[in-house]
Amino acid sequence: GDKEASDEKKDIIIGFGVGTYEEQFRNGILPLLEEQGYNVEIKVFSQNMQVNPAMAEGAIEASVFQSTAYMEGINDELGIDMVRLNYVPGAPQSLRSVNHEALDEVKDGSTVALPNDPVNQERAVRILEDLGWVKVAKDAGTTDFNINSVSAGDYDISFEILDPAQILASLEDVDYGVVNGNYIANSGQKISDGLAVEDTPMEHRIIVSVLAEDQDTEWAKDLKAAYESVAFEDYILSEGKFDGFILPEAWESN
Amino acid sequence: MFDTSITFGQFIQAIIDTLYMVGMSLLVGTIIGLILGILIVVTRPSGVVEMKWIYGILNPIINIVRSVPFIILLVAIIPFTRGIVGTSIGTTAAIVPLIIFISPFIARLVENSLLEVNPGIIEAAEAMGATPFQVIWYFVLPEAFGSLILSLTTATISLIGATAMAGTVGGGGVGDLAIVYGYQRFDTFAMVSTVIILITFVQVIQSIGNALARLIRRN
Amino acid sequence: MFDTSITFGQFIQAIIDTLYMVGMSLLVGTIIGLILGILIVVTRPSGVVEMKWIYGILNPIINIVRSVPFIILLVAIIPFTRGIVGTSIGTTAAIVPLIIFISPFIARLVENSLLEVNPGIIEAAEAMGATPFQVIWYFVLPEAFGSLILSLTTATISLIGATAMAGTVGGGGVGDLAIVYGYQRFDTFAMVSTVIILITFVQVIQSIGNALARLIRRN
Amino acid sequence: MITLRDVSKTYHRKKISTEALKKINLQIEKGDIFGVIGYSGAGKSTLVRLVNYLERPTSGEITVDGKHLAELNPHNLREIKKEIGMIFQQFNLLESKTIFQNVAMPLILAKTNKQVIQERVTELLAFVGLADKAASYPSELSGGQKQRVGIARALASKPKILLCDEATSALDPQTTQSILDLLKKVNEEYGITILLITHEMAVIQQICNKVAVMEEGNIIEKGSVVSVFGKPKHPTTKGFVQTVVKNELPFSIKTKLKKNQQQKLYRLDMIGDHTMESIFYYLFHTFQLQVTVVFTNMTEIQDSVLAVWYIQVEGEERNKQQAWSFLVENQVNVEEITI
Amino acid sequence: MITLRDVSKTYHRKKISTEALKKINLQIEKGDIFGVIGYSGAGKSTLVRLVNYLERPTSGEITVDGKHLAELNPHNLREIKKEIGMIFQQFNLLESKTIFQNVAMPLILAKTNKQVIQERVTELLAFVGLADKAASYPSELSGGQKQRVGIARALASKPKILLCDEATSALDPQTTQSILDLLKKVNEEYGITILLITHEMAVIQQICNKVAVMEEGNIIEKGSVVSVFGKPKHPTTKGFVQTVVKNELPFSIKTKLKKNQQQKLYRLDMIGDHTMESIFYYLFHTFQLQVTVVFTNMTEIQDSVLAVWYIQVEGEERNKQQAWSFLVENQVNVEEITI
Ligand SMILES: Nc1ncnc2c1ncn2[C@@H]1O[C@H](COP(=O)(O)OP(=O)(O)OP(=O)(O)O)[C@@H](O)[C@H]1O
Ligand SMILES: Nc1ncnc2c1ncn2[C@@H]1O[C@H](COP(=O)(O)OP(=O)(O)OP(=O)(O)O)[C@@H](O)[C@H]1O
Ligand SMILES: [Mg+2]
Ligand SMILES: [Mg+2]
Repeated sequence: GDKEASDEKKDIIIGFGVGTYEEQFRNGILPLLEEQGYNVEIKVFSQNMQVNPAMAEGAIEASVFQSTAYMEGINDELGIDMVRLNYVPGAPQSLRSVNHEALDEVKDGSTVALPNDPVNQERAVRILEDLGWVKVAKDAGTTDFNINSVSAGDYDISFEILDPAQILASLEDVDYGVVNGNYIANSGQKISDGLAVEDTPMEHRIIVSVLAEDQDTEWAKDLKAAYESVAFEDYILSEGKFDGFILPEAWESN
Repeated sequence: MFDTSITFGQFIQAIIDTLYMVGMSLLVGTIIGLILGILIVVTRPSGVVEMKWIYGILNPIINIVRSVPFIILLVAIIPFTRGIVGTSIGTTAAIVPLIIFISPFIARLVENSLLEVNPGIIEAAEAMGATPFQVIWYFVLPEAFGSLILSLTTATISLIGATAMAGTVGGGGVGDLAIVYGYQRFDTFAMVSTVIILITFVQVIQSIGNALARLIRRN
Repeated sequence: MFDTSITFGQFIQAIIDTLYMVGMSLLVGTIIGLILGILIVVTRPSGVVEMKWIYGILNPIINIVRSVPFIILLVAIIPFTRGIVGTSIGTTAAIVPLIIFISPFIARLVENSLLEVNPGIIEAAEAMGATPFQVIWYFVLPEAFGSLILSLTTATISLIGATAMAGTVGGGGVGDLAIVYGYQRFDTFAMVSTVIILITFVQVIQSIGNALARLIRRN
Repeated sequence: MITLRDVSKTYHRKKISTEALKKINLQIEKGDIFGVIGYSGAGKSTLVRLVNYLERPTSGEITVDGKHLAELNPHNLREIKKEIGMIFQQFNLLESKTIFQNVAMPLILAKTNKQVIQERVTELLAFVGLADKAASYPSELSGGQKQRVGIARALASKPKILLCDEATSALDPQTTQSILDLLKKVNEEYGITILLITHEMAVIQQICNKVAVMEEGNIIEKGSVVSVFGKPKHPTTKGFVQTVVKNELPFSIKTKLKKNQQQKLYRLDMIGDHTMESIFYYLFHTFQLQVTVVFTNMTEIQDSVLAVWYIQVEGEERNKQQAWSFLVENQVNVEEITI
Repeated sequence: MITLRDVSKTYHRKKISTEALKKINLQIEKGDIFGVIGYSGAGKSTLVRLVNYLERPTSGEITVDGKHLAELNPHNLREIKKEIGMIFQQFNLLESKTIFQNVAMPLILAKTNKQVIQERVTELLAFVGLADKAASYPSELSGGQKQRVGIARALASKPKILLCDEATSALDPQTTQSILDLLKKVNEEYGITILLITHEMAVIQQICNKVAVMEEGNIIEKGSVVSVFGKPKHPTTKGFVQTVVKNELPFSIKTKLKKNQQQKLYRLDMIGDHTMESIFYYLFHTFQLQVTVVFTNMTEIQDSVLAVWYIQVEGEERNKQQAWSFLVENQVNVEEITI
């Protein structure tokens, strides 16, 4: 991008994956940006996989769907330089069950449903690792996290690898399942009702990412400001469906 | 290039899963598809046993099922799947939506093949006092056989494509391996090798289909 | 029930996107599919202009393209898509993989329809000194027209199914709305309403196809 | 056996409507070999197709074996159809089955025992001269061979009624003869009733006992073959009869006679045994007339012979008058002809 | 115009092989109307299909208009085919096109101007009596009507050569007559060469100048129509000739004669003008014989008349001998017949 030109830029395209982030943006951020005269186009990708390539070819200016860890993995993978602009309110994963009341009902041979994409799968496995149910190999990656790097811990768990959206619907058919927070939010349940809730490490929190070269443009600053504004915080806190979301630390200074 | 995280065992399992899913859903789907296809050909206005209400029900049902994107279908019928195979996930559970996906598709291809049969043949059958079942069984199906085989070949290959989505419900299979490893994890070796396996499947099925059809058409 | 997060504008946009994607890819896909289908019928052993090498190349290419799961195809041809439409995302970019997906499928259906044409008709054409092009254009295609229309109907409906995947590359459309809202967000209203729109599409297309085919077959 | 009462059939498509049959009345008795003849497009095929209800009449009533077809339920209709063999004008063979299987089809439908099928089909194929083609497919047969397969198939289930739509149109005269002999044989041995559509008067001449002549959807003449052939009334019928009973002066003879028109020309027509007698002997000897035979023809129809003589006569006028009276007394029709 | 030299054609499928043609030699001159007749399955259709290379010969050489078909490239082969009209035994009409469009097809292929197509097709349809069916589809036509469409289509592009495979087999005698007249007219007016396959000897009798008789893939007899009809040599040919020249005693007469076998039976054969003379007058008056005509027939072939007489004679033996000598001198063939 041409720096001079992007300073003046008022038309921006922002890419989203599936999740609640697009909804947060549409209701909480978009009005703020429009007030400032921005003309924002929202592009939703049903496959998260496709967002970064789109950024790489300049089809979108910013994205809200990924974690820092995933972004860094992709930077290597695609040979681009994306950076984190700010954190957004993110939904932690939770370990849930409809067949069991408690975690201690786990035993050898229990089935646990995991998401099939590498980033969510890794996060899910980390929850199990924290519980001691499994062990994870040292060299397990992030963007190419692989179920083969998981071995038995306290229990010999068998996994069902499913589409993330499927897991909630399939809980009846497994002992436990790790469900992404956005699905819980959309289904009207509470994240905190999970048997175990992810303590999302910073590297797995959802961020707004832009190309490094755009980091200091006027529109990027305005975007960041909108996410850290009181108006947005009020909106998030007023919506019941965002209960249990991990909130950006930047708000603490609001 | 050979830097992959898929194990040989996973490959073999995927091939077995694909064969199992395709085989079972093709078997059941062909039966249902044939029956549906025959029914809509036979009961249509000016068909062998014109029955407007059957045609009037089946025709839109086939369309409705065909309208639903496969992934939505997968979810929508979870209770049904669970009722039939006891679970909504895994290879066996994937077969149920696959059958529901492929049956109306086969029905349409069958319909098209059967409609191409020379009406004179059907007349000859009726003149012999053949029952509607006999008309179909002894006259229409054999005459349409070459075309039916090619239709089934086409359907089988579409089915292999659909099994790739079976991973959504933990069905596994080669297509799922291609998506989960090749696509989501940028594992080029996994991508290429799974696609080669798929191509081999398709090529073998198509060759068998062509050879059978040629044998039957004798041209 | 009516608690949905989709706006009316999104619905309209999705319908427009679907029509655009299906329309364009059907148009181009039909042309390519017809040409491919005709070529493999004409050049096959004992075809009108037997040319083993063309058949020997096209036949496996069609199979190879058909073997690749649509989602993999989408990714695999990104450089190609970008070369053609300048971008790999968005509705227009989704059309390229849709064409590549539907063309070989149509080719197979066309092949099947054309093979059903009475060989006597082709003989009559050859006896008149018709060129291979004329044999196809004036004799084979008109005779197969009823069947071709039904085949295209089937292909169009499969195409609508495939556009649901177009969301992967930000293509939008009704199917994508169904997946993003209905499937990913459990938005029942979105799911049901989008599926109803899809059913309407399919029903309309099928009715048109059936009516045309019936008109042509006159039975 | 078969009765048609006021049967009409009209085909509609868009604004075009074709009246293929117009109030047809027809009665075919058990054991008849009933011939229907007419120009191309007269409605003959439509007529047979109505008899086994492949086509429904627009109006009128069809009875087969005492049953009103319109009143039968599908099951009973099928039962009747099983008793009716049909030979199609376009053959309608199954391309995907061998000749053997094609002929076996009616037996397979009737769930006949395999052994019996084998025997019956082999016998029929031998009958129609296609024993060596049993394993061939229809696309490998000549036109006439396909037609013979159709004939064998129609006979396979020993039907009570046989409908033949141009059953020998693709066959050479010898093969036609053998097929007609076969039809006559099944008619005599099993009492099969045959409704036979043809455009060849020779076929009717050889095996039919009754005949109907159709024109533009109407039956313009019907009756026993001998009477229709002997005394055709309608011009169309005369045209058909002439194709076998060549009782008109050939063109070349006419031209010659025209050049030399002094002498009167007489036409003598007689049926049956008269031809055996030496009537000319009487003309010469008894009436002292010198007779020149310009043209003559005799045609055998159903065990009797139609004869026609075109003669020129020289002699005394009185003798001629006596001769004519003598001939008329002997059932010979005498007519003076101008060319 | 058309030459076949040592042409053979064998069909193979698995282990079955059918020798449809065995070393055929044939020469058809420009302007000929060449008839080919033979039993069903004799190889007639195979023969015509080779002439326009719809089928390739297994061995042998085919020349059309001086060009070896085997040596032509596809383009030149098509050019030749454009000059050859073909009427198919199975019609091969386009089901998806109207009758008008079917007939127009060869003209459309030749990129003829629309106006000309309209005129030519209308004229042809009127010729074959289907003017009112122009907008109909083949499935709405009777068998004979379809055949006439095939004929009109073959004539549409005014070909130099016309191949007719059983072109009138589905037609009634009157329609056949009008088609044959049409063929004769195009033959005479435009000098079209016609190769005509048929199983009806009457068709050959009416328009052909030359004829070949086929049996089991061989040509067993060929020559001018008058010579082959007048003096058929091969038994098969005799069989065919008898279908039009009814010179054999009818069955019913034979039976009667058998019962009463005292008298001798003689057969008299003569060609042409003899029939005009009053030979019987001589038998009666000069030789004092009493003659009974048992059966007689005259047939017109290509402007001459063949006559046959079966007679019984009473009179003195010496007179008979004299009479026979007189007849033989006058080119009448006399033969004693035993039944
Ligand atoms: N399905 C149809 N639709 C419209 N008209 C038809 C249909 N079938 C027959 N006809 C018309 O009805 C008339 C009688 O046809 P039919 O087939 O009975 O004639 P046919 O006497 O058998 O003639 P042929 O000797 O040529 O076979 C013809 O004019 C024909 O064009
Ligand atoms: N495609 C084929 N494959 C095998 N045998 C064939 C094929 N076509 C024809 N024959 C055989 O070749 C022989 C000659 O066939 P052809 O069609 O030339 O006979 P035809 O003289 O035209 O007879 P018809 O008068 O019955 O039409 C027949 O015995 C036939 O069965
Ligand atoms: Mg008819
Ligand atoms: Mg033939």
